Amino acid sequence: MNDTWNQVLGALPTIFVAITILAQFLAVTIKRDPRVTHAVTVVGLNLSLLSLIGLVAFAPIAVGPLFEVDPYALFFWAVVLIAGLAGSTFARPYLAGFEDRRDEFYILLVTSVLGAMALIASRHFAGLFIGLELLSIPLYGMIAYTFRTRAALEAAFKYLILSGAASAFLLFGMALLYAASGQLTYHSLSVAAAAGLGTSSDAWLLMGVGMMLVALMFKLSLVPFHIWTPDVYEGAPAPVGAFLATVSKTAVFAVLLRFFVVSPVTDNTWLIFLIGVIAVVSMLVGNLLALRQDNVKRILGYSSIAHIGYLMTAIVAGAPLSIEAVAIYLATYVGTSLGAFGVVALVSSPFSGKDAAHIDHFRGLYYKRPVLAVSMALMMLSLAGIPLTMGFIGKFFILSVAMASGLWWLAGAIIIGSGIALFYYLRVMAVLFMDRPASARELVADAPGLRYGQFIIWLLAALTVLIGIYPSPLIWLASAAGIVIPA
Amino acid sequence: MSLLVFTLIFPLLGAISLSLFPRMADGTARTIGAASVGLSALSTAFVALFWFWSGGFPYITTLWQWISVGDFQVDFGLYLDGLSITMMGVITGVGFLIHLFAAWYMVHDLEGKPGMARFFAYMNLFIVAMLLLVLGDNLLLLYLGWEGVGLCSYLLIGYYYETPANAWAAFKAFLITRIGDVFLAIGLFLLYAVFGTLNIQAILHLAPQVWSEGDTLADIAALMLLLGACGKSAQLPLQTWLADAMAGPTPVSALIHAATMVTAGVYLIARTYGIFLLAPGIHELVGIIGAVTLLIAGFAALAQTDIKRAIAYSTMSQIGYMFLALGVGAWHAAIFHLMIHAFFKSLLFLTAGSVIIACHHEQNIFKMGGLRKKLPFDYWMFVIGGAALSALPLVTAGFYSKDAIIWLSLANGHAVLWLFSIIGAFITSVYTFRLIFIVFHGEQKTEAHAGRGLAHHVPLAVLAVLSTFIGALIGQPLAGVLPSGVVEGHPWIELFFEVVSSLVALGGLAVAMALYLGKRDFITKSVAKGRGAEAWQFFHNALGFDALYDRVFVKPYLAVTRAHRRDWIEAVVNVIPGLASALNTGLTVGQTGRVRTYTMVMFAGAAVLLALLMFG
Amino acid sequence: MEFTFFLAGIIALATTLRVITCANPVHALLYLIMSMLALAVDFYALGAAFAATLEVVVYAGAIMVLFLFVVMMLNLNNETVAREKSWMRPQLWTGPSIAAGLLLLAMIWALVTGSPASGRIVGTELSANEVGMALFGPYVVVVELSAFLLLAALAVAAHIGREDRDLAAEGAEHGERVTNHPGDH
Amino acid sequence: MTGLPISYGIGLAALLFLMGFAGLVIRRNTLFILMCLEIMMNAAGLAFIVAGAQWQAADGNVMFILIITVAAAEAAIGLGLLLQLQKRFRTIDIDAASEMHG
Repeated sequence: MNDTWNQVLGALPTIFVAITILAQFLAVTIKRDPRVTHAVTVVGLNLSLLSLIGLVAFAPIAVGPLFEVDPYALFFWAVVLIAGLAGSTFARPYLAGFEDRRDEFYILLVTSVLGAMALIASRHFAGLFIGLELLSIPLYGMIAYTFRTRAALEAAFKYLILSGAASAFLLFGMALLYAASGQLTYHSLSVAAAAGLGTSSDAWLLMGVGMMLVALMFKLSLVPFHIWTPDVYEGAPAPVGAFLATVSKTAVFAVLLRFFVVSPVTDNTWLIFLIGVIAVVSMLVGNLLALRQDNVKRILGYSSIAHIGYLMTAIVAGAPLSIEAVAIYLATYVGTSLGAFGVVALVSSPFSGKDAAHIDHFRGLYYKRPVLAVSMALMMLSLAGIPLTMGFIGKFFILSVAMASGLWWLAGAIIIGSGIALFYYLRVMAVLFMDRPASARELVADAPGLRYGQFIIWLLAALTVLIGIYPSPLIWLASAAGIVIPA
Repeated sequence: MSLLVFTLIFPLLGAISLSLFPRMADGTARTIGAASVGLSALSTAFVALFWFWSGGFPYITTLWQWISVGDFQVDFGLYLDGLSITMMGVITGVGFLIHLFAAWYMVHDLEGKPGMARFFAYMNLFIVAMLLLVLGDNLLLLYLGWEGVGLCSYLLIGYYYETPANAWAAFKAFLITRIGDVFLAIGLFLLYAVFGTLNIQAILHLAPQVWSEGDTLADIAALMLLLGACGKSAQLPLQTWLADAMAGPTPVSALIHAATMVTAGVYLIARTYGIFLLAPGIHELVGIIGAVTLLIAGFAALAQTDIKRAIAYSTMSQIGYMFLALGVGAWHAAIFHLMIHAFFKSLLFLTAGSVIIACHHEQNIFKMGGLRKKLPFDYWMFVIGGAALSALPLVTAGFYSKDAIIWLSLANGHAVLWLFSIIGAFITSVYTFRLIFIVFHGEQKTEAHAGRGLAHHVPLAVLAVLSTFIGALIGQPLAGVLPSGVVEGHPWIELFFEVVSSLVALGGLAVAMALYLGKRDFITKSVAKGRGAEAWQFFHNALGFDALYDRVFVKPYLAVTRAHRRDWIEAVVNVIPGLASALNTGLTVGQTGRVRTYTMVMFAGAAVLLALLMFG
Repeated sequence: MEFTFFLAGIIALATTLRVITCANPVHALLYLIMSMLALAVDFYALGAAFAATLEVVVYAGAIMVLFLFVVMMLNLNNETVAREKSWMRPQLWTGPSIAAGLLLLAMIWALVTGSPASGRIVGTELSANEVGMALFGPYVVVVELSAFLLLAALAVAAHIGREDRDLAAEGAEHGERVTNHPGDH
Repeated sequence: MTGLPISYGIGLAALLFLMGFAGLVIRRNTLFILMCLEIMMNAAGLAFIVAGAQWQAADGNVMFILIITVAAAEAAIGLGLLLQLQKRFRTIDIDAASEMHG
């Protein structure tokens, strides 16, 4: 009995999120009002965040054989909860102009967050699979939420088909691993392997890990599975772009890293080398594709390919520092992407057909909405990794991990990639402060909930600088976010 | 001692709020801009008070650890000692007075055009960066401040960017100081490579243990630091940008290009003096550079027609004195002159700004004249500042600071440098009073309306008081921070040479009176044609350094680039952007938007990856 | 058991091949259902009777019927079949075939060389009871999550399925509404 | 040694999986694409059943049930999108939905 309560305690943040979903459904049945649904979302996710703080003292807790609530999970739970909160707040003014029901959006968003949380804590293939699908299925709906614009529909369709194929790869890979070992938890795979099923380089295990990697790399949009990214980012409503770039990427990367740390079936030099090659190609291809792009959402999409490429360095390095580096990099990247997409969302608010995503839409934003423009400029600097922004801290940690492990070719690729990236980030930044053409899209300032969105942007901008000059708290948190390897 | 942080925070908050709300009312912008620096000055005063009270020991405030990965760690630490206290006093004290004056000046300079908030945002940001430069306890923070002040200087020189010439001046300043910055960066890397730390005190502590005197690496490190300092402080051979930098608003010239930023080079050399002591050759070179610059700039100042350019050349010349002092080991004297110079030079600049506004944006001194009667206040301010600059004996602050340098250069056995400095003193006196006589005496040539208001009078008056012997009473707690460099000589000999230099200064005044007070026939005739005109032109162009650089660097560079426009080197260089662009095009072709292309790429990618995994 | 497995397996492969090559959507669907039934037989042969039931009831029964409904709504005709045929030019097959061949080669290599290849399946029956015990034992959290997954799918399908005429019917039901719509440019 | 070699079972699943993927790439009709997705998911399910039979544990069946759940959800959403596609683009040719590119 005691043990059951302990597990409930560990699952408390997810229970809060689940209750939020039910409360949203209930609220929708009683009366449809986006204000109420959004309020329920905010309260529920904040309660979950609060319960995280309480859990710190009790972690790690194993919730059944499927989930492990360790400090690592708590850290990334906090990241996705915050990103979910920000995403829902950006959606409020954005959807104010949407000519249809708006409440479902929040329901889907919270469900997706629940999936992300399950994914982060999973240590078992069933948890991984269901978490990933629980993350993805509401996302199809969110991407297609404004389905009367053809772009959103097209984006949703592309994502659904490719994501479905990726899921099949994931499952087949898992099945191979299960067939070879009879085990479904990450850590027990090698136990079985060592007990007479060949070595960790056994072809079945390698094939299984490879097929799982295809699926996870697809979700992370690494080359050559990156090709959907810009279209989906462009077509999806801007708040969904923010969600996709942050929650989805964080959760999938978190589970990928956990799998690589916990499960020794990934201990294969050749596999790691191939991942390194993919990382390098992703850094270069992502940045090169963004080079002459005129659509800000596509620029962010392409740049996310490169950023995840940088992150893969940590997996290749596998050094003890790499968990800390990944935690820092992902937290800073999430903050920055949220800010950038948030500005796009708020500039496009309220929704009226296509988003304001062309680079010309941002011309002279400084003279209309100085706070948004300065924040956007800060985000671009942070994405480019300029010192005194938090993006620099993340990049610095990744670089130092690469160098500490002697991966000079990866470090070189990071530097070359960042050099290319500087060009397009600064281009976006410069446009913000240019003179405004007469034909510029006019901004509407009276969408309900706009000031909450703006408040979040302020907060993120302040955080970008604050962490840039005073990163110690983040570094401390990240260094505490250790993965528990079950015995 | 956490008060120290407030000196940084107030101007930082000012800069942030001013840049976030560019459309705020002008009055609000002025208030925020000036008040933030005022509060910073107040905190500095408290910091100084507590510091003296607690015994005046060097003090380190490590705010936090900025980056720490493995062995490499950089703290966000502030280091407080006599030298940084002195610099802080100058930056926030003089800085506040200049901000106060700017609150008056910019109203008249902008005449209702937008841009007030932008101006004060840059100015406040400059104060932050400059404070960071002098307070940072490690070279990385110092470099951050160093680049920060360079950026603000660039932005403020080009403040009136609608005029292309101003934008070019800003660009030139940025480019030339950048050359110095690159050398400085190399120097920093070198120091880090040798000592494994960026902490300044640690480096100074380790340097004598690692290097013996005259070590080649020490020479290189010192040379790199010196070149960096030369760029920032407009010393030979990187001096040409300063005169053009006068394109910025006059308070900018006073703050950045007279009182604070251009003295950063002096601060840098003083801060890292231990390295220069280990590199005697380079240390000698510091003095020589200072001596040559002070003469060249002095001659140039003699033949300027623009009031601000004249003062700018005099600034170069005075910083030359500081370098000279550093070079001869008169460390205290250099910092003392730095402070005094900040007082009287900002007084001169601000008064010049007041005159320029009074004469409706007229900067040509030959179109002024006789302003003594219309602008009595400005006149007396300029005379006090000019007297301090010329180091007229006993009553002016400049006398005490400059004569210390002149005397110590001789006392430390540098007779040639002494000769340079005494000639420089004579020229200083001549060009200063030439300026005063042409602008304020003679016949009146233009209408003038005197500036009014406390924001106009108070800063000038305070600076005027500080430019007299009262300013020289301000002591500097440099003992223990820097070697004093004072040599015990016979008091009578010292007195004799002080009298000599006083007479030289007075002689310069007399010559200026003879040439410019009254009819000016002699000087007008002698520069009208022939040799005199050539010489005038030569001096006017600051001994032709711009033309020289144009001929030696710019023209050949352009010729080389022209010659290589289509050859294989160019082709190789072009490969990088060309390749990036071509790759971009090639990769973008793959983004067809068709789902079947996407599935095919994914399919092929998976097949190749898994096949490689199996068969690799 | 082996014989049943091979026979049903061959049927499944053949019908699946017809699914991806067939021009008529209704025929393709029927082939797909046949393939699934054949797989259900395979499941049974492998001793997973419960899974075989689910395959028939849920997959072939429910999901495929859903497809059939949609085919009926799309109102397909002979024209569609002709167009479908014209889309399947042989040159389209080369790329996918090469990729599929490469992948197949890699998989066969893995299956043959890997040490678990020697494993044998006896085909002992696994009762529904055992599956249920597992499902509501260690996997109970995943079952709960699946419930949320279905709930989300329901919400998505309900939202995406909305018609433009639904909007008019609802009118001013919504709480907040922006009155002025900024145009693009 | 009696019984069915496990590699045969997995091999059958792999063949089905590849057929599904090939069809996914080749077909232009969205309906067929969704069917091919079902084939791939089903193949993965078969692989789990085969593996579960080898270890004689319920885990494989549990995974199969999860796969069915997800496949049903994806099919429902996919078909919903398909209907919207038909309405907005007037065709179910997947190549029509290629307005965003570059």
